[in-house]
Amino acid sequence: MRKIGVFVCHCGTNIAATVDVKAVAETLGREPSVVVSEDYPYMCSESGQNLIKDSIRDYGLDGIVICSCSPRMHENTFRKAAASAGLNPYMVEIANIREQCSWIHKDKAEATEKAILLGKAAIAKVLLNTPLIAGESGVVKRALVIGGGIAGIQTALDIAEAGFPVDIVEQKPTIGGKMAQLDKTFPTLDCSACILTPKMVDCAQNENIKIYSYSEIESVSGFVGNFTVKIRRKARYVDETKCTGCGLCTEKCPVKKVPNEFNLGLDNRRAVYIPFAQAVPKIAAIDADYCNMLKNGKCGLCSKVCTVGAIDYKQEDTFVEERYGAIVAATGYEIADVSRYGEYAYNQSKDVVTSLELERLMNAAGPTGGTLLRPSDGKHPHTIVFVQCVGSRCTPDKGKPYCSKICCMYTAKHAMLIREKYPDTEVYVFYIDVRTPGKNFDEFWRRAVEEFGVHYIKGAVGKISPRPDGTLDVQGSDLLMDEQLHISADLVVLAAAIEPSKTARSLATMLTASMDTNDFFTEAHPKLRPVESPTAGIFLSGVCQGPKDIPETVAQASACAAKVIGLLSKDKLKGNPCVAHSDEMMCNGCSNCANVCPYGAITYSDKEFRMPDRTTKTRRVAWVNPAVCQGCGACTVACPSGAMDLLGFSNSQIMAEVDALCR
Amino acid sequence: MNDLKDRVVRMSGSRVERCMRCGKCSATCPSYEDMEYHPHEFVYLVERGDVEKLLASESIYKCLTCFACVERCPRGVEPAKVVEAVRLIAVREQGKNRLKPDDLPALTDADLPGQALATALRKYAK
Amino acid sequence: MKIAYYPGCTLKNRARDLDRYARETASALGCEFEEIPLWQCCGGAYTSAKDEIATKLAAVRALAAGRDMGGRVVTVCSACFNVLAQTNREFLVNPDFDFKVNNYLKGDPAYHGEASVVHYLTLLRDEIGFDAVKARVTNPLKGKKIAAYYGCLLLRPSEALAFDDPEDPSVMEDFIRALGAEPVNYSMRNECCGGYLTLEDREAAKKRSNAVVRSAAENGADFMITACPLCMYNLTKNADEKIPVRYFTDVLAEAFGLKEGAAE
Amino acid sequence: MQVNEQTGFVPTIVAFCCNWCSYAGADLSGTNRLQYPANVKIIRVPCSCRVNPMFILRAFGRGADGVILCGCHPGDCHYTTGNYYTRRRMTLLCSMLDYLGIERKRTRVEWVSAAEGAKFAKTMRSFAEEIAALGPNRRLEDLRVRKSEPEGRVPDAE
Amino acid sequence: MRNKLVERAKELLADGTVTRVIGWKRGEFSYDVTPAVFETAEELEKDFVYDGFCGANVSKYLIRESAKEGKILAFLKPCDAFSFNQLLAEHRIRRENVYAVGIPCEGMADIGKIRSAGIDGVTGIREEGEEFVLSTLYGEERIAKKDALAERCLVCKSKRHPVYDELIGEEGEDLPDDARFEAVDKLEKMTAEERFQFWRGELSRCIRCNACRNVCPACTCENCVFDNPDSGLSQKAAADPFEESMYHIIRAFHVAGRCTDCGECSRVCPENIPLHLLNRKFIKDIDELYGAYRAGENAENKNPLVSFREEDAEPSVVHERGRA
Repeated sequence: MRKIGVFVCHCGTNIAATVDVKAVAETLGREPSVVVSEDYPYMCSESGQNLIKDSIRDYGLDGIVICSCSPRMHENTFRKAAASAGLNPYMVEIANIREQCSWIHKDKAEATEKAILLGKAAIAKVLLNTPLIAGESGVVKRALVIGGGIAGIQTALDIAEAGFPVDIVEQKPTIGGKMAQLDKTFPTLDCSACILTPKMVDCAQNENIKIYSYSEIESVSGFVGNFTVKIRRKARYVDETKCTGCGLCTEKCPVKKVPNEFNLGLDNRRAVYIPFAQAVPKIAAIDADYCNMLKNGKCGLCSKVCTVGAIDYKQEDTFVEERYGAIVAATGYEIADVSRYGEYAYNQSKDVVTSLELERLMNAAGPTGGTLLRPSDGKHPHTIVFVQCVGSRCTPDKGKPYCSKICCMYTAKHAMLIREKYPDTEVYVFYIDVRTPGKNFDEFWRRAVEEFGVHYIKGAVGKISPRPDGTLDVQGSDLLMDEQLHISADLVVLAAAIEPSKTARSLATMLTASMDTNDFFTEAHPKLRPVESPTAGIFLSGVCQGPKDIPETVAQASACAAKVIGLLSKDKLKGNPCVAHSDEMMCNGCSNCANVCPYGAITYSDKEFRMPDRTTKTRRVAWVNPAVCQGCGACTVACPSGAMDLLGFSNSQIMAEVDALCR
Repeated sequence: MNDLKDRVVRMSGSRVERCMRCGKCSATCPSYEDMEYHPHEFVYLVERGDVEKLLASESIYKCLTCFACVERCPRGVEPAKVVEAVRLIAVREQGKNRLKPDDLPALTDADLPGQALATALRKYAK
Repeated sequence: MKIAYYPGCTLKNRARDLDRYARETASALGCEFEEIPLWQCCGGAYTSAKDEIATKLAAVRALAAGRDMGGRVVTVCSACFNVLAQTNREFLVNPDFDFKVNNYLKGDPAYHGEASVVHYLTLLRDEIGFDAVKARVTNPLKGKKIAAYYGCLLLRPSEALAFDDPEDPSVMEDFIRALGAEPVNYSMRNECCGGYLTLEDREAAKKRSNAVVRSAAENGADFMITACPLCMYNLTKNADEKIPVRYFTDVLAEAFGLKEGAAE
Repeated sequence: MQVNEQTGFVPTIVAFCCNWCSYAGADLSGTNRLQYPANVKIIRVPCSCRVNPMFILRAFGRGADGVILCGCHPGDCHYTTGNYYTRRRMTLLCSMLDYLGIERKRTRVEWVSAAEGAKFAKTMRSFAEEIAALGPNRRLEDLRVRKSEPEGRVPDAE
Repeated sequence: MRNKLVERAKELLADGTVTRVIGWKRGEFSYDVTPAVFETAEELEKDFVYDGFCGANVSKYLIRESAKEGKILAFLKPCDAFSFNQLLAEHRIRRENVYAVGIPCEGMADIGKIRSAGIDGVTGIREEGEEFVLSTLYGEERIAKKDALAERCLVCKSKRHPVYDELIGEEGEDLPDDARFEAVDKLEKMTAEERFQFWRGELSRCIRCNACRNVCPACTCENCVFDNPDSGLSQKAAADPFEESMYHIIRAFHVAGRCTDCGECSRVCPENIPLHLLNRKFIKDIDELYGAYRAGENAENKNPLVSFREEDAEPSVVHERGRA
C-alpha cells in the first residue's frame, strides 16, 4: 500500500473562511492509504513547503495531495518542493479547493463536503500516479530555411552570424525572391536591388550558409531538434562547380522566345539563362521545356561555347539528405490570378498590368530599361489608372477575404515615382480605403497627393473597356462626388491580391505544420508566439505567415532567427513527460492514432514478437516519439484497442477520479 | 426594429451588412446617371433602415436588372436584388401600380416584342 | 436527338424568324425541337424576390414538362432562357422555394429541379459542336465582320445560368467563326441594351442602346447578332447609329443555305 | 447545492474540463466569485479530446446524474485540432444515448474559453438546474436483476 | 456456382498462385456453415460449399491467415469484400498474401425464418428465381426469398466488390440505402421512453457470450478492452447491470466509422438481439452529419471519427434534431 500525505492549505482566509480546513484534513486523514494529513495557513510559503518536504522524508511518502488553489497557480511550486525532498514531482496531485470550491460557495458545510470529495478524488488519482521523468533529446546544430526571398535570407544571415550552420533551399535558380524584382521600396524610395543584392552576396560568402538553389523539399521526418530532410536538387544541366556565370551560353543559345519569368513574361529569355545579372548563385540553368538539345537532341551550341565545359545534358535530379535541429518556412507569396475578374480586361489588353508587372516596367534592369512604356505599343502612357483591392477583401467565393496589406503603400510609391519622372502624366488611384499604418507611411501617401498631385478617387472601377484607338475606357465611381465617371487611360495597374505560395500547403503537410483556410501558416499564438508554428521546431518567416511589407518581413525574419538560435543553443531538450505511449502488445497497427495526431508524433514499424508457443510473429505497431508528443490525448480515444494511454492522465487515473466523485 | 428593412432583407435575401462601401456596384451600373439613389446608396440606406426615401424615389424604376452589380460585387451583396425588393414593396401597395394595362397602347409600337410588355408589367405592376 | 423546346411568346409573333430558323437549322443538324405542349409565357423577367412564387409557376410547369420529355429544355430567346434557368436553380439552392412552389402545384406532379435548361447556343457548343456546324455550312459568311451581342440575360447571374464567362464570353464568337465570318470583339457586348426601360423611360434606354451600338460600330462591325427580341428592338429602334441587327438563327440559316434568296 | 425542491433529489454532476480553456474558465469564475452549485465536480484533462466516451459511461454507471464536457472553442484548441475530434465523438455519443432512450439532456458539451468565467458559471448553473429537474439517472437496467430490487432504482455499485 | 468456385480454386492451387483457399465448409447441419481453410483439391471437392447458408464473413480470418507464409485464395462476397477492404485500411491484413476473388451473392437465408415458416430438418438449399428450394428430411420445400432472406440481405447495401484481384460472375452495383435505415428511423421516431423500453427489453436478454464481438470483422483487436484487466472495462462478471448495456454501447462506439454493416453480430446472437441497429444508428448519423461514408469503400478513406471539418455540427444538433 502506498503512503500518501495530504496537505490542506488555508490560503489565509481565502479557503479557511468557507471551508472547514481542519475537518477536511481530519476526514482525508482517515482515508486508507493516507499516513499524514496536515493543514497550514499558507502551504505555498517557504515554511509551508518545508512542512511538505519534512513529511515526505519523515513518513517516506510515495505521493502527496495538496488541497489548495488551482494547479494552474502552484502545481509547479509543489512539484519542485517534492523533487527537492526526493519525491518524483509527478507524484503530486492538487485538489482545487479555492477557485473551484471556497470562492464559489457560501455555505460552509456544503463547501467542506465538496472539498473533502475533491480531496478524495485527488487521492484516488495519486494512488495510480507513476513517477515520470521528462525525456531528453539532443539538438542537431544546423538550421534549414525553406525559401530564399528576403525573409529566408535575413533569417539565414542572422542564424549564421550567431555561429550556426544554415542551409537555404530555394526552388528558383537564384535566391532573391520577389524583392529582387522590385524597383524601389517604400517609404524611403531606395533601390530594392541596391539593398537586397549585398545581402544575397553575404549569403553566398558566409561560410555558415549553404545555398541549395533550384531545389525542393522532398520529404521531412523527425522532430524538434532532430529533423531529417530530403532535398531534391533539380537538374539544371549545368555543372555548378564549373560554371563561372560568364553568360556566354545565354548569348549564343538559339532559342530566343522563352517567356522570361523574372520579367513576368513581359519579354523573352533564352533556353539557357541566368535569371538576372546579380543572381546568387550566378550559375546558368537550362530550361528543359525549351532546350532543343534536351527536347530532340539537336543543337548543343551552349556546350560548344562553354569554355569550362560546364554544360551537362545528361544531368539528372539528385537528392541530398541532411539533419536539422530547426526548420524555417519562408515560402513567401505569389500574385493572385486577376484574370478571373474579367471586368478589368486583364486578359483582353496588354495595357492592363499588375503592380508587380509595373515594377518590372519601371526597373532599369527590366524589359524597357526603366523607361515606362506601354506593353502594347511601346509608347509613353499619359494617363494611368490604379485600381486598388483587386481580389483582396472579398467574400471567399469572390477572392481573398483578407487585406493584402502592401498595396496601398506600393501604389502610392508607383504613383509618386511616375509623377516625378513623367510630370506630364496624370495618375488616378481608385481606392476603397487608404491603409497606411506604419512608420512614415501615412506621411508617404500624403506626399503622393500633396506634393506629386496624384488624384485619389474614393470609389471603385466597374469596367475597363479596351477601345479601338488603343485607349482603355475606365468606368468608375466617385463616391464622394456621387458620380460615375469615365477616364480614358493608356495604362491600368491592378493592385492584385497576394496569396501564399502554391507550394506552401504540401510543405505544411510534410512539416505537420498547421495552416489557415487561406493557406497561410498558423502561428503558435497569434500574439505571444508569432514566429513559431504550433509544431515544435518549425518556425515562420515572412509572408508565408500573413501579408506583410519588407520592413515587417525583415523584423519577423530576425525574430524568427532569434527563436531558432535559442533552440540551437541548447544541447538537450527537455520534454513534457505527460505524453502518450502505446502498449505494443495491444497495438493493432490500425493508424487511427497517427491520423488524429496533430504533431506527427506517431510512427509505425513492423516488429517481431515472440509468441507463447515460441513462434515469432511480425506485427505493425505504433510508437510515440516523446520528444514530439505534446500530450493532448486525442490518440488515446482514437485507439480502438486501448493500447494508447496518456502518462499523467491515464485511463485508470481518470476513471478513479470519476469513481471517487460519483460515489 | 425596422419592419421595412426586414422586409427588404427578407425578400431580397441580400446580405446588406456585408457591404464594405467600395462603390463597385455604382461604378458598374448602366443606369447610374438616371438614378437619384445609386446602387451603393440603396444598400447603405437599407442597412441604415431608411427605406422610405427609396420607396419615394424614381430610382426604383430605373434599375435594368442587368445584374452587372450582382456579378461584380466583391462582397456578394447583390444590390440589384435590393432594388427589386424595394420596388416590389412600392408597387404592391394598393393602387401604386407604376404601369397599368391601359397605359400600354400609348407606349407600344408595331415592333415592340411581347416580351417587353410582359417584363415591364412584371417589373412595374402587381 | 430530340429535345423539349420552349419557344416563348415573342417567338410566336414578333420574332417568328427566330423560332422558325432555330427549328430548321437544328433539324439540319439532326436535332428535333419538340415543342412543349400548352406552354405559358415565362413572364419575360425573373423576379428575384424570395416571396414571388406565383409568377414563377409558368416557368416551373415548362420545366416539369421538360423533365418528362427527356430531361432538358432548350430555349432560343435570352429572356426565356434566363427565367427558366434561374427558376430551376432556385429549386437546387432554396428548399423553401421548392416547398412553396409544390404547395401551389398541388394537383400537378411535384417538381424539384430535375430538368436542365440549355440555350440553343450552348447546345451548339457543347453537344452538336461547332465543328459539326462548320461542316454543315454551305454558304460561308466570308469576310463578314459580325459583332456578337450577348446583353445581360444570357450571362448573368452567371452562377445560376452557367452559360459562359460573364465578363469575357466566347460562345457567340466561336459560333461566328464556325459560319466562316470574323467576330468583332467590343467591350459593350455584355452590357445592357436598355431592356424594358424603353417603355418607362425611352430616353434612358436610348443611352444604353447607343453605347452598345457605338462600341460595335467603332470596332468595325458589319452587323450585329443577338438572341433576344427585346435587344433586337432596342438596338434597332433606339440607337441613333444604325447597324443591322439580326438574330443568330437567321444568320445560321443563311450559312446553311436555308434562307430563300440566300446571302447578300 | 442544487436540489430538486419537490423531491429533495440532490444530483451528482461530473464536469470534464480541458486544462487550457475550460479549467482556466472555471478558475476565472472562482476568481470573480461567480457561484454555481456545489454538486458540480470538475475533472481536469489536458484536452477535451482526452475524454473517452467510456469515461462518461463510467460516470453514469457509477451514479452520476449528469455529465458535462467543456473544451476550448472549435478553432482555438491548444492542440490545434483536438476539440474537432471531440465534437464528432460527443455528437455521436449523445445521439446514441438519446437513441437508447437516456434523456438527452443528461449529457452536454460546451465550449468555454479561459476568458469566459461568467459563461462557465452560468452554464454550470443551468446544467445543474436541468439535471435536478430531470431527477435521478435512469439506467439501462437489466430486467433479470430488477425482479429482486425495489421499484425503480438500482443499487449503486460499490 | 459452387462448382465454378471449386474449379477456379483448384486451378489456382495447381499453378501455385496460392497455397491455401478460404471458403465455407458445412458443419453438423447443412445450415451450419463456417469459414474454413482448404489446402488440397481433394479437400475442396469434399467439403467446399457455397450456397444460401454461406452468410459467414470470411474477412476476419484473413488477419490470421495472411500473416502466415504463402498466398491464400479468399472468396469474398460483396459484404466480405467491404470488410476486407476496411481491414486493409487498418493494416490488419497483408494484402500481398491474399488473392481476393470477388464472388456474387444473391442474399443469404436465415434459418430462423425458415424454421418459423414451419420447415424443419433442412439438409440442403438452392436458389430458383425468387425462391429458395430446400431439401429436407421430409422432402422438398419451397419458400419465397423475401420470407427467408436474412434481414441484412433484404436491405442489401451493395452487390459490388470494392476490392478484388479477380471477379467471378457479373459485377453488381451499389443499392439504394432507403430500406436499410427504416428500422433505425422507426426507433428515432419513438418517444425516448419507448426507445428506452425497447432497448431495455432487448439488451436485458444479453448473456455476454461475446459471440457478437468474436464474429465481428471490425473487432479484431490484439487484446480486446473487455478482456484487459487494466482497461477498467473488463467485466468478467458485470459489477452492475448497467454495464451489460454499456458493453454494447462501447462495442458499437469502438466500431463506429469502421463497421461495414455486414450484419454478422445480429446473425450470431443466440438471443436474437438486433445489435446491427446500434451500428446502423452510427452509420446513419455519420452519413447525415459528416457526409455519406461507407467503411471499406476504399482502403485510403479516413474513418470519419479520425477526421473533421471546421464547420461540423455541434453536439447540440442531437437535441435540435429531436425537436424537429
